[in-house]
Amino acid sequence: MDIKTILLLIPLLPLIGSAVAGLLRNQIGRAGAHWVTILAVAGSFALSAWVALQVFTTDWQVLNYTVYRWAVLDGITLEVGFLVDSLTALMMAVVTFVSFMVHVYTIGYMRDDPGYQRFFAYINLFTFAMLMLVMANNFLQLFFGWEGVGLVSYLLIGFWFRKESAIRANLKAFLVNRAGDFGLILGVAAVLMYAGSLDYYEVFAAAPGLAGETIEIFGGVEWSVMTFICIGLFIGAMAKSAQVPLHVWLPDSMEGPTPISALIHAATMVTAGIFMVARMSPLYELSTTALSFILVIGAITALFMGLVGIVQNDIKRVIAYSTLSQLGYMTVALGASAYSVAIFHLMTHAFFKALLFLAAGSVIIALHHKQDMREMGGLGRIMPITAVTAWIGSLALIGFPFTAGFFSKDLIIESVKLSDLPGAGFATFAVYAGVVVTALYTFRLLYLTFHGKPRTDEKTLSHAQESPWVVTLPLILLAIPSLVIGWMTVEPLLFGGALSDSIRVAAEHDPLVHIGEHFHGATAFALHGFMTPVFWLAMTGVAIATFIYLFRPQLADTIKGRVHWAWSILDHKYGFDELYQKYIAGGGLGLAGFLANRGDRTLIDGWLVHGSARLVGAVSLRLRTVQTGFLYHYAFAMIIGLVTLVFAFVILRG
Amino acid sequence: MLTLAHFLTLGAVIFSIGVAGIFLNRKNIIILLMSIELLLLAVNINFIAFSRFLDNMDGQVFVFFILTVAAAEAAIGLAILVVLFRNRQTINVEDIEELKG
Amino acid sequence: MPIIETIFYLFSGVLTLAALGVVTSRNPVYSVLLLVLSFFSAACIWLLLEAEFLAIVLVLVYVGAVMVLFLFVVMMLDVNLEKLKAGFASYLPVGVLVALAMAAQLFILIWSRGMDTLVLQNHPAPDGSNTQLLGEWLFTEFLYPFEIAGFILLVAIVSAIALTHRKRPETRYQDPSRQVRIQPGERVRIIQMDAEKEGN
Amino acid sequence: MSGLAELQLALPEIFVAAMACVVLVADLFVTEERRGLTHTLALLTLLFAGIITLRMMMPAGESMLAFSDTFVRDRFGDIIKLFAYLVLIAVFVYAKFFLRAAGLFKGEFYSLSLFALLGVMIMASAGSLLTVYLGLELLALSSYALVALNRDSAAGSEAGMKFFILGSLASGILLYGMSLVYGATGTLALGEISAALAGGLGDNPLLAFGLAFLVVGIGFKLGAVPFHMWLPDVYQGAPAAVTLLISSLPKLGYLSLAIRILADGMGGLHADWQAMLAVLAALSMILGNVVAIAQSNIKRMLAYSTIAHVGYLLLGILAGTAAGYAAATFYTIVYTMMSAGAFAVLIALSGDGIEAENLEDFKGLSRRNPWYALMMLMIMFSLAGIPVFVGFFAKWQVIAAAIQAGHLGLGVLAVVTAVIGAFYYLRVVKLMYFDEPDNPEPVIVPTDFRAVLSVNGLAMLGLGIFSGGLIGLCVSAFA
Amino acid sequence: MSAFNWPVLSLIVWLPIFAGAAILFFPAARAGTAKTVALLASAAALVLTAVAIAGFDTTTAAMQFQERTLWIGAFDIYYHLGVDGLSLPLIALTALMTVLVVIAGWRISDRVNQYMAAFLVLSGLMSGMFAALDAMLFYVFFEAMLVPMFLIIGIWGGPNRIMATIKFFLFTFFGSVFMLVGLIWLYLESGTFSVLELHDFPLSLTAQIWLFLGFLIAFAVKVPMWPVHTWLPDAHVEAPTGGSVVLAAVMLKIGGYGLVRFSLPIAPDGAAALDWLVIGLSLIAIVYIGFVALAQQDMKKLIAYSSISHMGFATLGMFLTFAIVRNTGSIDGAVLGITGAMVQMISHGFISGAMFLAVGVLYDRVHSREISAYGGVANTMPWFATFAVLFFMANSGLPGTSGFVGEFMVILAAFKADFWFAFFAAMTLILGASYSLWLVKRVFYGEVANDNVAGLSDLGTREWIVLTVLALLTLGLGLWPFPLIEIMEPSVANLVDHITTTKIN
Repeated sequence: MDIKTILLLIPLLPLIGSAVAGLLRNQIGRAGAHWVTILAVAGSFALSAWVALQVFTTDWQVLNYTVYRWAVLDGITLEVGFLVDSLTALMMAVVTFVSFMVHVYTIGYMRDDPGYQRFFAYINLFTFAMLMLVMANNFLQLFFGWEGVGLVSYLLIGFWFRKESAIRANLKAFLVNRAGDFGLILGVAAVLMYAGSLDYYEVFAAAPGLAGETIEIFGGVEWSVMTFICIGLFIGAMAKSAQVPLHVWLPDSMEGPTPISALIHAATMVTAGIFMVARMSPLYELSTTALSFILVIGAITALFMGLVGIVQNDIKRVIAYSTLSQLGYMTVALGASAYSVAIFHLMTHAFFKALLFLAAGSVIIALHHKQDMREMGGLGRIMPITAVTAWIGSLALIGFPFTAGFFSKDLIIESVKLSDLPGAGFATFAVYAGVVVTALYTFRLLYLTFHGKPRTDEKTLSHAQESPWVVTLPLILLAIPSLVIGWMTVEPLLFGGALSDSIRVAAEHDPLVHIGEHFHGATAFALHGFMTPVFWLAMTGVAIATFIYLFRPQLADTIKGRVHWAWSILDHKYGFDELYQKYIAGGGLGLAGFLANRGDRTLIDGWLVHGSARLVGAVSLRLRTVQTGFLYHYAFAMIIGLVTLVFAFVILRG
Repeated sequence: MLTLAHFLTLGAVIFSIGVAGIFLNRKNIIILLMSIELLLLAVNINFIAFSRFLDNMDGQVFVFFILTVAAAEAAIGLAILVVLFRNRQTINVEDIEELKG
Repeated sequence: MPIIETIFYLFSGVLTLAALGVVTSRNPVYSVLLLVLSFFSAACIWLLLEAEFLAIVLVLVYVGAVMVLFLFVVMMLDVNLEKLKAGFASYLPVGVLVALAMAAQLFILIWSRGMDTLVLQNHPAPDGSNTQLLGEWLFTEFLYPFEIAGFILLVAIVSAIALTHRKRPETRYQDPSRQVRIQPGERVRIIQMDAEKEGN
Repeated sequence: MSGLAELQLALPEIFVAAMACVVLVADLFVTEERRGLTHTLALLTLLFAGIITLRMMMPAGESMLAFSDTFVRDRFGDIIKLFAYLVLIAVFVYAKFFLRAAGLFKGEFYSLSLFALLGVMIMASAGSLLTVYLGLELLALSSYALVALNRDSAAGSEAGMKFFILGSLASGILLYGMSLVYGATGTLALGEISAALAGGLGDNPLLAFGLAFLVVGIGFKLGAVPFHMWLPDVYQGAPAAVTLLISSLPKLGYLSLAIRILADGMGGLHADWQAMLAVLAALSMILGNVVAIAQSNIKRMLAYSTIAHVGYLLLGILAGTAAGYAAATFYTIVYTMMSAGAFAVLIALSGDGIEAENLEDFKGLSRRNPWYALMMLMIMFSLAGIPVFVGFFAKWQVIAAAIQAGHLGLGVLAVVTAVIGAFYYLRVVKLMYFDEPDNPEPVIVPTDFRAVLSVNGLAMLGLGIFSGGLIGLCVSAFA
Repeated sequence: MSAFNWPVLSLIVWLPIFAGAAILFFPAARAGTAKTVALLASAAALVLTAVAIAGFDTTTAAMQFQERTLWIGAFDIYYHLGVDGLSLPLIALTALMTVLVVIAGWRISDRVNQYMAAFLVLSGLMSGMFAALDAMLFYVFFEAMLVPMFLIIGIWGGPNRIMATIKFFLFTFFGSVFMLVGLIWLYLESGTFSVLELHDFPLSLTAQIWLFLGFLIAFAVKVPMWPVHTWLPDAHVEAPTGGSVVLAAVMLKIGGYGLVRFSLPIAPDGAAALDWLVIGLSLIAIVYIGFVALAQQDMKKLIAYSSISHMGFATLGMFLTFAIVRNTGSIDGAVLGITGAMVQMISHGFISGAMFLAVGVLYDRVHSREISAYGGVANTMPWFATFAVLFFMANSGLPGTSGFVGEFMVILAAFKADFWFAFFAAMTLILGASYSLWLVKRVFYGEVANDNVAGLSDLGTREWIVLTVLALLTLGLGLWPFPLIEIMEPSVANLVDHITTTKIN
């Protein structure tokens, strides 16, 4: 099998699987559905893994080729093609692996759901779309995958479409993402206009030449084209990767089944934005304005979304907010031109966040789809595997040395410190503060769920038990990388230049160069990690959490009472939802109603169209009364006509 | 001395009277019929005057035909009048306004 | 030639007044008679214009036939004269104005365009009488119209009959078609009746 | 030219005249129930007249004068005559059904109609003002009588009276105009008049005046605003069969009247009468279309639609070009067919005596008789000027003529009023197709009626799709 | 230069018309036969178009399969047919939609023969309109098709059908008469009605501007563009399903086709002078109408408004050329815009047709078009819901469906013309998704709303066939528009060259 067939199979297998499971769902039955889809995704994982192996171990020539021509016109070739370099290979591996895990996990999680086959069809389809996204070699296909994953996310959030909250959430998710795509497509349009092509490499080649170009948008104000393009694209990324202020959809997306939260809304789809920016590094490097914009946005997200996580009670929402915050970290890294670090964190985060979600899911199964942490507690004894894996995930999340999270997060902080862009100061503060916050909510979650006295009602508790192997196996398989993947890959990936063929950083502000000078191997770095302020900050967070939630549970409420204002701000998530609901959605509908009734029905249709018709009718009725029926009127009219004719055309003409 | 204008004027006057008779009279249809006779008379005067001044016989021939037609017209007009009267018991112009609008 | 002018002015004056009378008189009978008068005066004026034949025809045919027809109809329809008090349109002033306007236009035409320069003077009498001339013209030059005129009269007859002629049950009339199609049997009908008894 | 040859030229007229008399006399000898004879005789007359005219049809561009220029034979005249026969055949067939039902099945109808036809023919080939006038009167007098034919109908006699008074007034005005023209040119022959005009008489005020009076007369006969007021009342008052007749046949005559006087005679004063006709046309298109909307009586509605159509055909005449006259001719021919067809369906609806004259009577016709509904549909769309139906080709030709004559404004007005007008034609279709019938019993008419109506209706489509032929014919009339 | 020596186009045009006429004469009892005949005839026409496409030479912009015979000699009007890359796809669309509509109309019970006949005649007339190369012939088809549509809405329509259909008729008739005046004027100037000759006929700028306006009224009403669009929602709401489908899928395209076949090439300088007008109206259509659609409570009305909004993209794409030249000084992107517009029209044909069929599926069962009458349909009609979601997603321009292709191209081209064009055009991403998916949410998702919905039965065979065909086309065109674009590209490029060279003499 030559390489191109393999690459083609990687996305196609899930597509076929999804088609089979979806269209023949009644024929193949439940078992058939999960076998087909799991084999498909397993196959594509195996192949991706093999490809990744090739890419990272052999001297791989970047593969950039056309699969088929989508359209050729006007001197532009729009095509579907693959670009396979280290970044792609990495993403492919991560995506297919997590997806594979989730597939297996789903068998248990969705065991008695009527939409079983549909669910597998969806997640298989998602894998296809995500792969198309990461393997794209041009903006058209990027956009295709981009919206494709959006579609599946829409379908999956609304998977339980009887739940009003679910279908509100999925509509919200899709629309917010569309708001992002609005920016994205303008960016793409700008790319085409100035670079004359949508092919990545051609655009990258053309990019330096565009550095000087400016575009005038408002009268007089000149924008640098690169800044425009980069910010446009980044707006798309903001929606996908849930950056403030386009983050509002992600917490609500937890209405979907937990495997989805793990796969789409933690591990893969939401990181598409990060991936895209990294992929576009040659462009972003040309616009410091865009970079510092990204930096600030990321910082805000990282810190403030983490804070919200502290006050959440729904176990999945806590993780969701932590995801937001972690995505913020990645974005910050991007802003600091540490693209590879962002990707690195993306990868580690994919593992431990998926792990956390699946663990949460396992808990939820045990409690028969209860998600409120206030009704949990003390589950550690009942479901040890889940608890342990959850602990591992949490440690990775707070960046405990040697865990996967430690390396990525620590390096992000290091890079931000080195950044000299406007807003870097704030960013640095944010990422440091973020560490405390992360530790705080993570351990709050752990304690409330697995430790302390059980607050669950007897009945549920009596049924609660460890989940079946299909659930726990993925937990274990994810726990392993959550622990070791960072330690294993940090050196080759970041300092070995493994990503150098896909990520270009202008040497003058590449943080890794400086960091690299003090980097002496993963182990040393990790050991040094115990001395860094980051570690102690994390520990502070852990300590506070331990004190409050383990020893003085009631203290939480008293604190809540004390600083109620702060608490309610967080509880309202800074009022974003209310704002959008009231002004954007409400305003939009109000405007729609106004235009439809006043503008269309009353003014145009009522007055202009029907009005003129009525006018003619009225005139007609008026005119017919001239026909009085009296002979002498008729004669009189004739004579008047005669006289006027004579006067007008004879007398006047002389 | 008499000029063509004199005769034409006479024709014009009679014509105007005839026309006025048609649209001023509100009562008796017979009067309308007579007004029409006046119109034709006026026309005849014109033709004859012209034919005399142009020294051209055509005008008089035309008048001859007009007289013929006028007679026929009168006959038919009166016939219709009779029918109308039979149906309506009136020849009052004001009463003849069933058809209108 | 003052005499001619006197004649002209006299008769045209009469004609005008009579015409006015025709349209204004309250009684249709008067109107008819006034119309007759106006025809007379018109005829006289035509004589001035050497249209002798037409003048005679006007009097004989018109006054003799058409006007009598009018009179006949007026009499036949026993119209209630009270109801027919000649009223005038409510817009009388306007109407008169319009009529005058038309007249005025005609006067402008007639008097401002040099038609008052064509003076009526007597010219060598044409060979043959006016009647003879007219006759020749009618049956040579104007044969075709003449025939048409015939049809017009025919139409007048047909329609006058079609409109007014009714078969009254009480009046007896012949139906040629039925006479033609009569069967012998229909001529005599033998009926059976028993002889009358004596005495009663 | 020898007398016999002249007579030969007038053969169609002579034949029709003679046959009219024959019909008149023959009718005396048939009884009520055998009256079909008269009908057949009349139809045969038209048939043979048609054959004769076809046999001696004048080639394009040629014309012959006869009877010392009072009579002219040319292609235009022949075409008018041919279609006059055609229309009258249809009229007779349609009318018979109605007359029988209404108890008006009299011989007079046929003889008077034939005399009217004769009048049309005389106008169609009139060579002098005199013949124009006589033809006009022949037609007019017959129509007066026909309108009042139903002696027991108050409406009929009222209509007749109005028609008569106003008609006579109009011919009085026309005559006055003729007298002025005669005074100016000293001749009655149209040819000589135009020659005189060409000879630089153009600025004689008498002519201008005379022209105005003539235009008024023509305008009245055609029914152009503001000389239209007789039309709705007469259409409504007359028996349907007569309305059918006077709404179709005479239009051909009045077209000839206009063409003969304005084109043949007063062509030299084109500029003047163009302006006058423009005004009449505009007013007619507007008033006709607008007022028709308010009508609930279909005869009245069609009357107003007639007025509107007169406006359109005036567009063709006022252009004053060969193309324009051809367009007007085409329009008139087509219009007579459409009008005849429309009234035919109306007649079909009015069974035994009760005359259907309200729009409501068309309700659900498509259920009662899909075929007639389809015919009426085609006629209505044709009247509205929707393409592929022949009415459209008539409209766009006259509009083209008007635009070519520099009256772009009139062209636009024409199309806009056409849109307004489309509304009331659509309303008929709506009644027939979208509404349910009040009385569901089927509409039954004799076979000959059905046949002719079908031909008539399909002609709307056929003449539309193959309009080239008829257009070519009309164009050749003015070659 | 026809690829065949037999009149393929005439067959495509007249076969359905004659079949329809024949069906009219079937006795009402033989409704079954009528349907079969109708199906066969429309299928035959579809096959013929397929043959034509197969024989179509995609390398040239010249007219192909031309047929030319004298029609009205007196005005040298010809019966002149021919197709190029612009018209052929639309003819194919027409033929296809007719087949689907005939199938979808199988369940009609009232006056079946007339129903089928009306649709066959209509499709023939529309194909003829697309194929006509003589302006008068074009106009005749253009107007004549109002008649069957008028009847379709009026006879088989909803409760308020009469007002709707008369409004539709008068509105479109009103628009087109101005075009007629324009054509007549052109004829008097140039002495020909041949479209191709008119393309090269030089005109003064003023003349072009007036002509352009005249044509614009006609086509703007058909498209329809704001503010002459209000006939469309009424017509759609009242029309029977088949009527709505044809109306949305084909009839609206006539306006767009007219713009590229007449307005642009005949009056290019006029178009250049007034492109701001069309672009402005298009943007209003995209944004304003998008909002209006959001407020609709009636499914068909909503789809109707979305049609207007999507046709806004078509008109926008067509008129970007001049702005692009002004802005960038080169014509790069012009072809992109116009091609995008044409693709958008085809795709909108599939999608809107499908959506109306979908509404029809519901209407047949519940007899209500009110959104509020439904809810949770996905519970009882899962397969139908799947189709519906696909089509509404396509309607909101999801990549991978045909809905995306046109919009994408037009937005890219619009950006070259002016940032703000692209900005407002791109708002459809949000608006389109909003009204489409909000409808999906309210109708298909949620708990089963009422007994009607609870009693729904999933798709029947005929519905399956129809929706599947459209789904495949929507996806196919979305994933691989190459063949369609290949057909269009030469003609579009030719058009762009033509309109960017002045005609002022």
